[in-house]
Amino acid sequence: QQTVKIGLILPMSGPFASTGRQIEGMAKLYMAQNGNMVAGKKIELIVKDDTGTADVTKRIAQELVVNEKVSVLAGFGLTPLALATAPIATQAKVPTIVMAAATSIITEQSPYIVRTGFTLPQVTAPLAEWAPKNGIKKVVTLVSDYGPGHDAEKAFKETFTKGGGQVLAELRVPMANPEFAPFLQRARDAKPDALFVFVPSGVGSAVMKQFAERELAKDGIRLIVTGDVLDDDILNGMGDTALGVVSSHHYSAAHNSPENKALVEAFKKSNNMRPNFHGVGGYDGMHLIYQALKKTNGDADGTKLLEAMKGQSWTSPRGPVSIDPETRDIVQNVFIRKVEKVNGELYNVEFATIEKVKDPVKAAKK
Amino acid sequence: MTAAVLETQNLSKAFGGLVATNDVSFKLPAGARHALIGPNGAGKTTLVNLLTGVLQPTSGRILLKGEDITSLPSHQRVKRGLARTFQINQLFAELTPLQHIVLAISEREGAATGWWRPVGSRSDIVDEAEALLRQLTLTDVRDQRTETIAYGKQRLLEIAVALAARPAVLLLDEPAAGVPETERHQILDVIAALPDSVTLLLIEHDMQLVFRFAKTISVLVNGGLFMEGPAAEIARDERVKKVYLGEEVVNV
Amino acid sequence: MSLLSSYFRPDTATATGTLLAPARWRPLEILFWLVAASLLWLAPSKVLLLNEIAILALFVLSLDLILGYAGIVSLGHGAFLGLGAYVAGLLGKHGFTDPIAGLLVAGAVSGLLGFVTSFLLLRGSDLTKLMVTLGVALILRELANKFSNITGGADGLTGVVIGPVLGLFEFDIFGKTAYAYSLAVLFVLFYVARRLVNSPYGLLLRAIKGNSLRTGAMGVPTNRRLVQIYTIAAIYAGIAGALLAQTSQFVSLDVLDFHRSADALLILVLGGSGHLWGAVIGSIAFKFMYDYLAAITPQYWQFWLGLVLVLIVLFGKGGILGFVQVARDWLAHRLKQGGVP
Amino acid sequence: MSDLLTVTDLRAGYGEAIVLDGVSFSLAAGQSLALLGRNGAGKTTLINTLVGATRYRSGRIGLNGADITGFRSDRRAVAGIGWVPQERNIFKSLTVEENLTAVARPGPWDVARVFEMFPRLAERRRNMGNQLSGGEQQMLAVGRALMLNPRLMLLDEPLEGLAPIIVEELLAALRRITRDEGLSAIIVEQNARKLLPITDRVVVLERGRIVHAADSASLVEDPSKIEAWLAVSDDSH
Amino acid sequence: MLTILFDGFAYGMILFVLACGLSVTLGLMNFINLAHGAFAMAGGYLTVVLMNRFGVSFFLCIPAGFLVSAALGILLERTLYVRLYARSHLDQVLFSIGLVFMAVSGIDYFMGAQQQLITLPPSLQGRVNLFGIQVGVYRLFVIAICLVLALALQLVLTRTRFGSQLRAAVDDARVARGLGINVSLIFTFTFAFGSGLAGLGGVLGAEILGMDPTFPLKFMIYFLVVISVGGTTTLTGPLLASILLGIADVAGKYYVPTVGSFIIYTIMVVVLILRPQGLFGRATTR
Ligand SMILES: Nc1ncnc2c1ncn2[C@@H]1O[C@H](COP(=O)(O)OP(=O)(O)OP(=O)(O)O)[C@@H](O)[C@H]1O
Ligand SMILES: Nc1ncnc2c1ncn2[C@@H]1O[C@H](COP(=O)(O)OP(=O)(O)OP(=O)(O)O)[C@@H](O)[C@H]1O
Ligand SMILES: [Mg+2]
Ligand SMILES: [Mg+2]
Repeated sequence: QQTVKIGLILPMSGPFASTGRQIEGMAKLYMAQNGNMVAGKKIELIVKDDTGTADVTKRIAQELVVNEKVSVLAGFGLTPLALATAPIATQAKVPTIVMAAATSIITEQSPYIVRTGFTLPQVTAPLAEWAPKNGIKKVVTLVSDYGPGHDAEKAFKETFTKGGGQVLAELRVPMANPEFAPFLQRARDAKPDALFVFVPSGVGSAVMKQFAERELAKDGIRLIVTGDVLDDDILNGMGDTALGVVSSHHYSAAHNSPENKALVEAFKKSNNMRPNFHGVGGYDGMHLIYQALKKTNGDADGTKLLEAMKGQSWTSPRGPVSIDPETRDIVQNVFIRKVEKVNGELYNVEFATIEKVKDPVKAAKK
Repeated sequence: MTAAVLETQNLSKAFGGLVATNDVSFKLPAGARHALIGPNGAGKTTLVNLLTGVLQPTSGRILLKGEDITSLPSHQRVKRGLARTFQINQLFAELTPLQHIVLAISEREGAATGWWRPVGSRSDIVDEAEALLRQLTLTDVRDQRTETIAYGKQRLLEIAVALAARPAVLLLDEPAAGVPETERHQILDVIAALPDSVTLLLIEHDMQLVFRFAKTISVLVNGGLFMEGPAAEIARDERVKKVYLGEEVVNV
Repeated sequence: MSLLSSYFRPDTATATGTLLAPARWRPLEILFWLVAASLLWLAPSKVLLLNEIAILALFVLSLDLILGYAGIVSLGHGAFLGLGAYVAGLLGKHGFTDPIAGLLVAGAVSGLLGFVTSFLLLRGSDLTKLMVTLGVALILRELANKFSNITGGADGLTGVVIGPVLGLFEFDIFGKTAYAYSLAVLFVLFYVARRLVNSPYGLLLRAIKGNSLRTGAMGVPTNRRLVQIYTIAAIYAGIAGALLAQTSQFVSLDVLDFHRSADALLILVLGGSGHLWGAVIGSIAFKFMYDYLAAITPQYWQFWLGLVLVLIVLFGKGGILGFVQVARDWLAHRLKQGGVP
Repeated sequence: MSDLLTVTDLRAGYGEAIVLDGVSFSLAAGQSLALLGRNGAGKTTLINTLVGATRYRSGRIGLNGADITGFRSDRRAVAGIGWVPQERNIFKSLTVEENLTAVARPGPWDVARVFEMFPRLAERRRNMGNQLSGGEQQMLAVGRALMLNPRLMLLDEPLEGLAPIIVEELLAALRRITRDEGLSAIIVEQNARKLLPITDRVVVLERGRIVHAADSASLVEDPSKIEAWLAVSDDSH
Repeated sequence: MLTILFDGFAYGMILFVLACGLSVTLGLMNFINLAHGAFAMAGGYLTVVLMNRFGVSFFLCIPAGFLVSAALGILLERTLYVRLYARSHLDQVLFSIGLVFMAVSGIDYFMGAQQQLITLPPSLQGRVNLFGIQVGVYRLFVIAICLVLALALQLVLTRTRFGSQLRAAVDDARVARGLGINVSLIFTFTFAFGSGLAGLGGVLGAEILGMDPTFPLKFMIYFLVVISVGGTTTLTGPLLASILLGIADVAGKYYVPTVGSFIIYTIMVVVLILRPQGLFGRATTR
C-alpha cells in the first residue's frame, strides 16, 4: 500500500469551528512545508467535520477505519468526541492522536491514544505554583461548570494549597452564560488577592471585559487565568483591558524561538491569522506521525506506528516536547505569560518557564 | 307537563362589566320544540355556550335529566346527550364531510379510540354516515376538503355533525344562517323528521322558520328572560314586536 | 399511482374505498423497505451512515406523531431522545447489557417523562408550546450536566457495554448489526405508527389539530387524547435515543442539545409533516445532503443546506412530499392540456 | 347617465375549478342590484373577484371609466369599493372602534354616524372583535365597509343573523344611502323578497353564469317568479 | 444588594436590546422569524468592521447598524419573506432557519470562525457613582436607549392608526387588503423596522457578547425566552420580562449559584404554565 491515509476529524462548523480551522490549517501547513512523501509513502489527509457531536465523531471514525482504511486518526476538538472514539482505536488498533481535547483521562481510555495537545491540569498546576511565590495567597476560582472546568478547579486548588495558598471560594459559571456580574460581585465580596479563571476560549473575552468594567483591579484583585482565556485567536481584539493579565499555558504565538517565528510567519501567510494553542497541537501531531513513519520506515501498521510514537521527542514551535512512553501524554514546558503590547498588537509574553511538565493527575496516581 | 330534560337555575354570566346572561331560569320539557329568540347581543349564543360548557357560568346551575352538569367539561355533556351546532361554522377545514361524520359516529360508538383497524373498516358506521350525508344532500361534496365547499353546504355539514351524535337534546344556533330560502326547508325537514325522543332548542332570526318549527318560544333581552309562551302568543305580543319583531309579518 | 396521491385526493368511488385508500400498502412502500434491507449487502460502506439515518428517522417520526398529526409543536423533543439514550447507556454501563430490554426500559422512562410534561402543553399558542418544550429540554440538559457523577457530565458516559442482539449478533465495527437492528426497530415502530394514523384514532388526532372546539362538541375528551399521543411519541423518541446509545456505545451531553430538537423539526418539515413518510424521506434527504456537502466543503456545507431549505420552502408547500405533489399536479395538468390520456 | 361598474366576460375560480365563467353586467351610479343564486352558484366568488380577493382568470372590470382589473385589492378599495365579506371577517384583535377607524377614509361616513346607525355597536365600542355576538359582527362588518366612504358597496349576505327589526332598519338605511347619496350597491341575499323593494335590478347566478336578469319593480308583483328561478332544478352536479 | 439589582436590570436590558427587534417581527407580525439573530449579527459585524478596520466611531456605528440591517430587512422582505406571511408557522421556521445557516457560513467565510471583539470609546468605559452604587457607564447608556425605544414603540403601536392597521393586516391580510389597507407596505415597513432594531441590538450587544458566526443560534434561545415570557401583543411586555429575567437571573446566580443555570428556563416554564399568553400578553379567545 503506497499511500498512508490520515483521518483528521474536527469540528469545522458550529461553535467550535475555530478550533477545527486552526488545526486543519496547521496540518496542511506542515504538509506544505515537509512535503507529502515520507519514507516512500504518500501521505493523504482526509478532513471530516463532526459538528462537535459525539455519535457523529464515532461514526466518521468508524467509516474512516473500515472504508478509507486510514492508518491514523487525529483531531478531536472536545473530550467527549475523543472518548467516544477510544473504543474504535482499540478495536481497530489505529493510533489516534488527540490534538485539542484536554481532559486528563482521555489517554487512559485506549492504549492507542496519543496526545499532542495538552492537559488542563498540566497547564494549570504551574500557575498555582507560581502564584503563592508571587504574593498571591488568597484566591477565588471561577470556572465553567463542566468537566474541564472542574478539572482546572481541582488542579489549581490542590497545587495552590500545597504551596501555602488559600482558596476563598470556588465559583462555577453555567456554560451558556453571557453575564458574569453576579460571579464577579461574589469574587469581590471575598476580597482575594487574585481571581483565577478558566473558561473555554470565546467565553474568555466576556470575563476579561467585565472584570475590567467592574474595576476589580481597583480593589487590589489580580486576574490570573489559563491560556485558554487569552486565546491568541482573539487576544488582540480584547483591547487594553487585557493588558497585564497573567496566564500560564504551553504555547504563545509570541514564544521566542526561531521555529516559532517561522511558523507564525508561515501561518499568517497561509491562513491570515495567528496560530493558537490548538493549532500547535495539530502541527506537532503531524510531525509526530511523520517521525513515526520515518522510524518504521514506511510501515503503517498501527501497533508499530504507536510504538514508534512513544518516547519521540523534538523541538516544537512551543519549545522542547516529548511523548511520555507510559501515559502517551505530551511532556512539555509550561510558561507563565503576561499580556503586553508588541509593536501595536497584544501578545502573551512569556516571562517564566516550568520545564518538562507531565500531566500531574497521572503523576499523582503513581 | 313532562319532566324537564334540560333546566337552568338562576344562571348568570358576566363578561367584565357586561352581564350577558342575567339570572336565567328555564325548563325544557322532554320532546320540546322550543325556540329562543331575541335581539342581537341578547345573550342567546352565550346561553348555549353555558349549557354546553364552552363557557363557565358566573353563578347558577345547569341540570340535564335532573343531573347537575354545571361544572362538567363539554365533552362529558355531549356523552350525556347534549349536542349543539355553532352559529359560526366549526368544521375541520382539512377533512372531507365523510370523514367528519364517520368521526362523529365513531366517537358516539366509542370506536374513535380504535387505533389498529383502519378508518372505514366498520361498514355499519360508514353506511350510517352515507345515509346522513344523503339526508342533508351532501353526497355530491362527500370527498371534497371542507374548506373548498360552498358556505351553504358547510352549514348543512355543521348540522349533520351534530346529528351524528344522536343527541337527546340538540341546541341549534342559527342553523339556517347562510342557507338560501329555497333550501332552508331541507334543514327544517331534517329537524322536523327527528323523533320526539330528541328535545330541540332553536335559535333563529328567520321568523318563518321559527314559527313553522316552534311550539313554544322564549324571548331573551339583555341577557334576561323577557317572556315565554306558546308561539302564537309571542307572535302577537306587542312588546316583542317592539323590541324584536318589528313589522315582520309572521304567519303561525 | 404512487403512495402520495391517495394521501392528497382519495381515488375510489365508494365511501369505504375513499376511507380505506390511505391505509392500503402501496408497491412503492413495500419496495422501499426491501431496498432498505438489501442495502445491508449492496452498500456495506454506507451502513454506518444508514444506521444513523434509521435512528434519526425514528426520532423524527415520533415528532411527526405529535406535530404532524396532533398539531403540538415542540422545540424540545430532544429531551426524550436524550433521556432514552442515557437510560440505555446507564443500563449498559451497569451490566444490564441486553439491547432489546434496554430499548423497552428507555422507552418506558421517556414515556413517563412525556406523560408528566404533556400536561404543560394543553394550553397556549404555538410559541408557548415551543418554549415550554424547549425549556423542559434545556432543564433536563442542565440536570445531566449537574449530576456528572451519574451521567459523566460533559465528558460523556464511557464504558457502555451492549450485549449481542437476541444473544446472537455482536455489534461489529462495520456497523452491520447496528444497521440491521435499527432498521428492524424502525420498521416495526413505523408499521405500528402507520396503523395508528390510519385508524379512527389517527383521524381523531387530525381533527383535534384542525379544530379542538369542535372535537370537544363531538364528545371527544380532547386533552386526554393529546396526553396519550404525546406520551406515545415520547416512548418512540426514547427508543430512538436508546438505539443511538446502544449502537454508538457512548452517550454525551449533546444528545440533549438544542440542535437535536431543532434538527428534528427541520427534517420533519423538510420531508413534509403530517405524513409518516415525510419523516423518513426528510431524514434520508437531510443526512445524505449533509454527508455529501460536508464531504465537499467541511467548513461551509451549512450554507448549502440552508439554501436547500429556503428553496424547498419557497417552491414546495409541505416539504419534499409537498414538492413532489406540486410537481405531480403540474405534470398531470400538462398532460391533460396536451390531451394525452 | 354613465355606468359606475362594468363587468365584461369575467372568469374566475380556485386552482383547477372554474367557478365564474363569463359574467357580464353593468351598474349605474346610485343603482342597486340584488345578486341571487343557490348555494355554490358563485355569488361570493363574484363579489370576491370584484374586490380582487380571488384568483381572477380573464375578463374586465371597470369602475367609473377606469379599468381596475389589474388593481391590487387595496387599490380597488381606494378606488371606491366597500366590501362586506360573507363571513364578516371582523379583525379579532382590534376593538369595535379600531375596526372602524383602521379602514376609515374621508367622507360623510365616520364613527359617530356608524354608531348612530347601529347603537348596539356604540355600547360595545371597547369589545375586541372576537368578543362580539354574531349579529354585532354583522353590523360591524357593514359599518366598517361604510367607513371607506365607497362609491360601490358589495354586501355578501349582510342581513344574515340580524334580528328582524334590525333587518328592517338596515334595509331602510341601504335604500336611503343608495337613493339619497348616490351610492351603488350589489347585495347578495338568500331571501329575495326582502330585496325587491330596495333594489333596482335583480340578477340570478347559476353555476357561475347569469341565467336571469330583470328589474326589481317588475318582480314586486309576483315574487314567485324568482322562487321559480331559484327553485332546486336538478341536484345532480 | 442594590448593585445586584442594578446589574440584573442592566443584564435585562441587554436581553431586551437583543429581543426587541424580534418582538416586532414575531410579536406584532406573528412571523416566526428565527433569522432575527442573523440581522443582529449583521449589525454586530458591521460595527466590528467599521471600528476595527476603518476606525469609525462607535456612536456612528449605532445608526449605521440600524440602517444597514433595516435595508437588508427591506431587501429580504420584498424578495423572500413576503411569500411566507400566508404560510404555516412551520414553513416559516424552516425558512428562517435556512437563512440562519446561510448567514452563519457566510459570515464564517468572510470573517473567519473566531470571535470578533470591539473596544468601546473611552467615554463609554469605566464606572460612575449613581446614588451610592458603582454603575458601568456603558450599561447606563444601553439602558437609556432601551427605555426610550420601548416606550416610543409602544406609543406608536397603541396610539396611532398605523398600529391598528398593522394588527388588522396580521389578523386577516386578505380582508384588510380588500378594505383598502396597503398590507404590503405596512409589512415591509414594520419588518424593516424590526430588522433595524435587531441590527441595533447587534451593535449594542457586540461589546458585551462578542461576535462570532454562531451568534444567531447561540442567542436564539434568549430572544425567544424574552418574547414568550413577555407576551407578543405589546412591546412593554418583553421590556418588563427582560428586566424580570435579568434581575432574577443575576440575583439567583449571586445568592444560590448552584442552581444558576436553571433559573431562566425555570422562570420561563413556570410563567408559561401559569400564563400561556405570557406575563403581559393579552389572551385572544377564539
Ligand atoms: N368574550 C366576550 N367578552 C365580552 N363580551 C362578550 C364576549 N362574548 C360575547 N360578549 C357580549 O355578550 C353579549 C351576548 O352575546 P351573544 O353572542 O350571546 O349574543 P346573541 O344573543 O347570540 O346575539 P346574536 O343574535 O347576534 O348572535 C353581546 O353583547 C356580546 O358583545
Ligand atoms: N376556496 C375555495 N376553493 C375551491 N373551491 C371553492 C372555494 N370557495 C368556493 N369554492 C367553490 O366555488 C363554488 C362557488 O362558491 P361560492 O361561495 O361563490 O358560492 P355562493 O353562491 O356564495 O354560495 P353560498 O350561497 O353558499 O354562499 C362552490 O362550488 C364552491 O365549492
Ligand atoms: Mg348568537
Ligand atoms: Mg356566498
